[in-house]
Amino acid sequence: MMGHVPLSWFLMLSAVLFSLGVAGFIFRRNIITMFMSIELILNAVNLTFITFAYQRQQVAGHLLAFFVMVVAAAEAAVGLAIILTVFKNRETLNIDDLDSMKN
Amino acid sequence: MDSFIVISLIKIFVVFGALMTILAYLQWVERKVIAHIQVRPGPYRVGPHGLLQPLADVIKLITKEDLVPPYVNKVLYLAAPFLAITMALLSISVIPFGPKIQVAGYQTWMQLTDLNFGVLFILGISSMGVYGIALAGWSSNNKYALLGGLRSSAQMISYELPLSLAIAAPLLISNTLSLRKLVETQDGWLWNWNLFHGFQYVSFVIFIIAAFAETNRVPFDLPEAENELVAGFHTEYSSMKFASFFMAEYANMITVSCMAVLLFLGGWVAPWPAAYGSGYVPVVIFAVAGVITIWRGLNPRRKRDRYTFPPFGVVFLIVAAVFLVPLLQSALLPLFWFCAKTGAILFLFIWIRGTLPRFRYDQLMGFAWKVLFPVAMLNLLATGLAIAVFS
Amino acid sequence: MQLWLIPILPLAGFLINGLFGRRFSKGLVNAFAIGSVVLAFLWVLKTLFGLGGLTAAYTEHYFTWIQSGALSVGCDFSVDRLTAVMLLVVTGIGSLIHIYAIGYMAHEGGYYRFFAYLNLFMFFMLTLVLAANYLVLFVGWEGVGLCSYLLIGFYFDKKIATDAGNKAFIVNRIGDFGFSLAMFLIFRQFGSFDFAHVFAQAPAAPVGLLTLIGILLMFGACGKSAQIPLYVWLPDAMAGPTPVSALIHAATMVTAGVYMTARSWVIYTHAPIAMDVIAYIGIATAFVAATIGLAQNDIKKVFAYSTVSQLGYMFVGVGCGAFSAGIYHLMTHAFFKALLFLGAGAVIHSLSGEQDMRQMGGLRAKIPWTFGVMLCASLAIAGFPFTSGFFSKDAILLAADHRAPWLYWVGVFTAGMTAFYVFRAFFMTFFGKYRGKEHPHESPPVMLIPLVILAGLSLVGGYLFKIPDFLRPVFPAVEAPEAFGPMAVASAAGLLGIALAYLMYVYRPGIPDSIASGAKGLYTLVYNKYFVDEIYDAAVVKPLVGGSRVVLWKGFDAGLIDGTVNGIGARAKGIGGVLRLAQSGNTRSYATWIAFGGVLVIFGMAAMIVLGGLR
Amino acid sequence: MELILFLVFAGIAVVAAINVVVQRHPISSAVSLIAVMGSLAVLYLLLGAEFIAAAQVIVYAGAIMVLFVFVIMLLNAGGETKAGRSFVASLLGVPVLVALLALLAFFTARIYPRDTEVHFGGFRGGTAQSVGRALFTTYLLPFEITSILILIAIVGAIVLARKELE
Repeated sequence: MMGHVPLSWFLMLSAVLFSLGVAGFIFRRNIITMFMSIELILNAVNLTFITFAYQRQQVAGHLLAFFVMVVAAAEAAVGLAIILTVFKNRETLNIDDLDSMKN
Repeated sequence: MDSFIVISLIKIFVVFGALMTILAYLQWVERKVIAHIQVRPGPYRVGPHGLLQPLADVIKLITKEDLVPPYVNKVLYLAAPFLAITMALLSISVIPFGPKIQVAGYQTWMQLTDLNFGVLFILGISSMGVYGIALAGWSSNNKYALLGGLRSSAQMISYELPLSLAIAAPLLISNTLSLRKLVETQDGWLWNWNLFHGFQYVSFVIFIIAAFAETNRVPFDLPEAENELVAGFHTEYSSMKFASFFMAEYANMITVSCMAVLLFLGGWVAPWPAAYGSGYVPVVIFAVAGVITIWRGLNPRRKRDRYTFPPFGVVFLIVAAVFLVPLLQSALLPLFWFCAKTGAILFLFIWIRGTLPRFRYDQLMGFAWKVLFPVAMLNLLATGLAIAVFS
Repeated sequence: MQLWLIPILPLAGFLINGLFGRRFSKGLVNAFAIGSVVLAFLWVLKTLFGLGGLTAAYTEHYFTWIQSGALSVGCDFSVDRLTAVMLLVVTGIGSLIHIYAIGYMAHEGGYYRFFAYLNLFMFFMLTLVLAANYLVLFVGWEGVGLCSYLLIGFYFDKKIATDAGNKAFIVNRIGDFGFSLAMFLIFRQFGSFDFAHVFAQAPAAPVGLLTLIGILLMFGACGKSAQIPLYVWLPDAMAGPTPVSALIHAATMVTAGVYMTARSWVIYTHAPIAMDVIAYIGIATAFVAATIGLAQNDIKKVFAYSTVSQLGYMFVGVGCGAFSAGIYHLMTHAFFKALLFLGAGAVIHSLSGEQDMRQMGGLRAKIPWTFGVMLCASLAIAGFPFTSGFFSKDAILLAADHRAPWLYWVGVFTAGMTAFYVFRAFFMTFFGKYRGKEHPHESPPVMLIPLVILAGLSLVGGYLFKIPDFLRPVFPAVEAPEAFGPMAVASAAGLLGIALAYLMYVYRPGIPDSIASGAKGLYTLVYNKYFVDEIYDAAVVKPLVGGSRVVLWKGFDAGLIDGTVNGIGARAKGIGGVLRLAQSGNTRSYATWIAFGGVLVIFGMAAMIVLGGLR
Repeated sequence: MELILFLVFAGIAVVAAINVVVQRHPISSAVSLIAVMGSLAVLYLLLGAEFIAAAQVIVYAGAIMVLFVFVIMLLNAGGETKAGRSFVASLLGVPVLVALLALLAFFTARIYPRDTEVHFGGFRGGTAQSVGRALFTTYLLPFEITSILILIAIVGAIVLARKELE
């Protein structure tokens, strides 16, 4: 009945989400929030995969999205473990304090 | 298109109404059964045998002062109960109660809607349920609440794994994710049910155990164990918010038991085909129930029974009569069988609650990962192997 | 006929003396050294008589020395009449000088080393003469250069000697440079080095190329035979012992250039321009060397310049096409110049090392034999009628007259000058009062005998051995009529020179000083050898050394190479320094950089799409 | 109908995403991230990706975000402090983002003219059955590799997060 949704709107949405994720990663100082912005970026990417899967009528896009999810899960697990240990040793979650790797 | 909306709305009202009353009276049934297990009468002051007790509770909870502690993270504190109850109720929408029926000229399924990935939908919703509890625990800014929240969410996540593996096993047999088709594959005799297919009773047992853990029921209800964590994650909650957590718990219980019935016990299908008289079973049961209550009413053990039992007896007999009407039979019979099976499993929940002691937390988690998960995995492998070999 | 035995004998002498000489007594060293050379001389006589008329070249091939692709060079020796003459001169004069050297070197240190070097020299000279192709000739050519360096620098403790040795070797090498270029051209053009093969194809080759080859060969000869541009090393070579000067810098080595030019007469006859070049260089060298010789006070320097001048004469002979006349003068010159040097050696020996003529005088009574011998030599070189010098010099002057009259008159004038400075030296040494402090004593017989023989040869040698007739089959005939007029004029010039010398140094000893003081500028110019050494030093050595230090070493090596290497290192450090700043340790900065990189990549793609129309 | 659905959930997604970035306290950004994921799940359904939508809800929203909420609850570190500055980030950050958005817009605009209409039943391929078949046939190797990856991740997480044995 109503007008159908043009594909590019999905892409624009994922572009917005992507840049929001990047912004989050750059401007936020709390490690967990930065980590979450990465998840946001990955979600944006997934959306693009699914959109193009729809455009090409192939299931490959879905599989890629699936694998992205799996990898994101693994990454989250290890990342959060690292954040735990960081917090245990440094008592802080502010990324700017953790710059001992400087030259 | 508009008829679809109207029908859906009607169905929603019917299901919602039925569900809310069942929730309330399930609470009553539970208190009654546990009472009788513990050889005490249970609630019988408010209305005959405490039948109006749920009503009283609801009124109590609604009218209680709805205080919000100042040190609480307001937004999440209020969102948590809402999240819990919505997730619990959402999964009911997918569960089929009966086959296609003809009502006033419109054909419709005794089911709100059917998704061809219904099982996944329910799994998803149940995994979202965790947030209600976790956020409740955290946002109430109370050590006990936090610990309770953490523990219960950890428990739910851990048991979600064996639950989904246990569900996967029968799916392999019936080879569909849509709940309606699931039931259709278990049509016919008793042994067509998934429970008796191959050795699915193992996955049935795993499913039930995981279901207990998922809904934080007795052996696994450590988080709100009174003696340890005061009231667990809903310590800081009062009145309606507290009520919603309870409703969420019971709704989850109903969902899980419906899932058990659909996956293993053949949903609304009668144990033996109607041709062999499965249609008369409900009539017989209600007739017998009616006679017993009337006889009980005539020579009462307690003097007030004389006034209360006979009306119940009459009601039972009327119901038996209704089941005899062929027109309604096509709708009522499947509904009866579905409710009977779900009732049986619910009774199992309540029965277990009344008898088993509580797990300690590390035992609980150890059991999940060291026992239940491996067994569920093996069971899934075995089922897959069996299907590959025999089919 | 075992031609190879001729060079191998001196080589054996060299090896024995060289390796075991230290432990031999003087007598034993003499036995090996002189024995090997004399045996070689006897073997030469035997082979020449054995070969008979020798109208055609007799070649012997021993082994293929170089075989690489188109180039195949055999170690071959060949003998024809020209080689015969050279063999006789080299081995004959060589033996005499070896004998003389016994006496002369008796009191010097390194006795066995001297004779070993002399034998090595004889081996290389004989190889050069016997060579049947340019490459083996070049081996000999280099070998003699080496031995001249070793022998000049014999008194290695004196700096003058070693410097002179270096100078000689380097100047020779410059000459050899031209020689090698010529050889390359020959190979490129004719595809082989063998004389027979090259001279057979030479007439067909383009004249321009032949001229170029001729000039380059001439350049090599100038280096070796001390002609105009490259003669500077010969006067300094006198720093070596006198027998060396006699053998190498008078009789044999310096004549190698003339022999090589004569040997390649086919190339020159087909390249007239090259012939003229040789003639002009020859006459110029003769004239210039003679003028310098006038004003020298060191007796050996006088004879050194006279050698350069006489070589100039030989080249004039070759340049005018009279190859046989050139070789004829070569032989006679070998006789009297060796004698002159050995005589001077005897004089120096008797004065125990004194070489400055102003410290001599009146030795006529004290060393009468040397006086007699020196008289014969001086007469021969001055071209006194019927002496050997007279016949050979006239042959050349006749050819020069036939070629170009002015050439003849310059030649005659130079002949006059030659006579004058030889007799000037003669009179200053033997006439007047003795001005030195030493007690002159006569040389021992072992030195006098070779002198006497050489004196005999220089008087009658020219008449005895008629080289032009002997070499008729080898060279093209020269139709120079036996005109009496020019000969008379030449000999008259010679006598005039002698008379003048007698007048100025015996009759009126004051005249030379007055002339010297009169023409002050000219005298100093001539005395200082026209400052040629200084000019060369300034023009060539200084810029070369300075240039290589400033440009090559400082500029190129240090500046460019080290510069780039260190530069790159510094640049890398610089860039590293800059990049280091990016490692701020701040994760958010890194993230920004990553995002920035991403944006660039996407922008690149977008640009590509917009510009390239990529889908 | 799809238009309304898209607009509603896209709106929720964007607002929640902004909330994730803006919020001070990580727990609120976590919850808003869950909202983003939920709305994305619906959009996946719109695009016919049933299995992925379910997976998104179960795996992403249901498991990963729970981990996040867990860690936030455990650390209980409170809101973000203003301390510390990254010179490059603040200076280069904004222009980079603007450029990024512009470029992405350019690309999506390029696709806009050749747009396909998205309607509900447009793509049937996204069912669990077809994804499963593809996963276990053509994409078997990646599937096995990801399983190993997850194993490694589990071991890593345990090793990192366990208490040091005194």
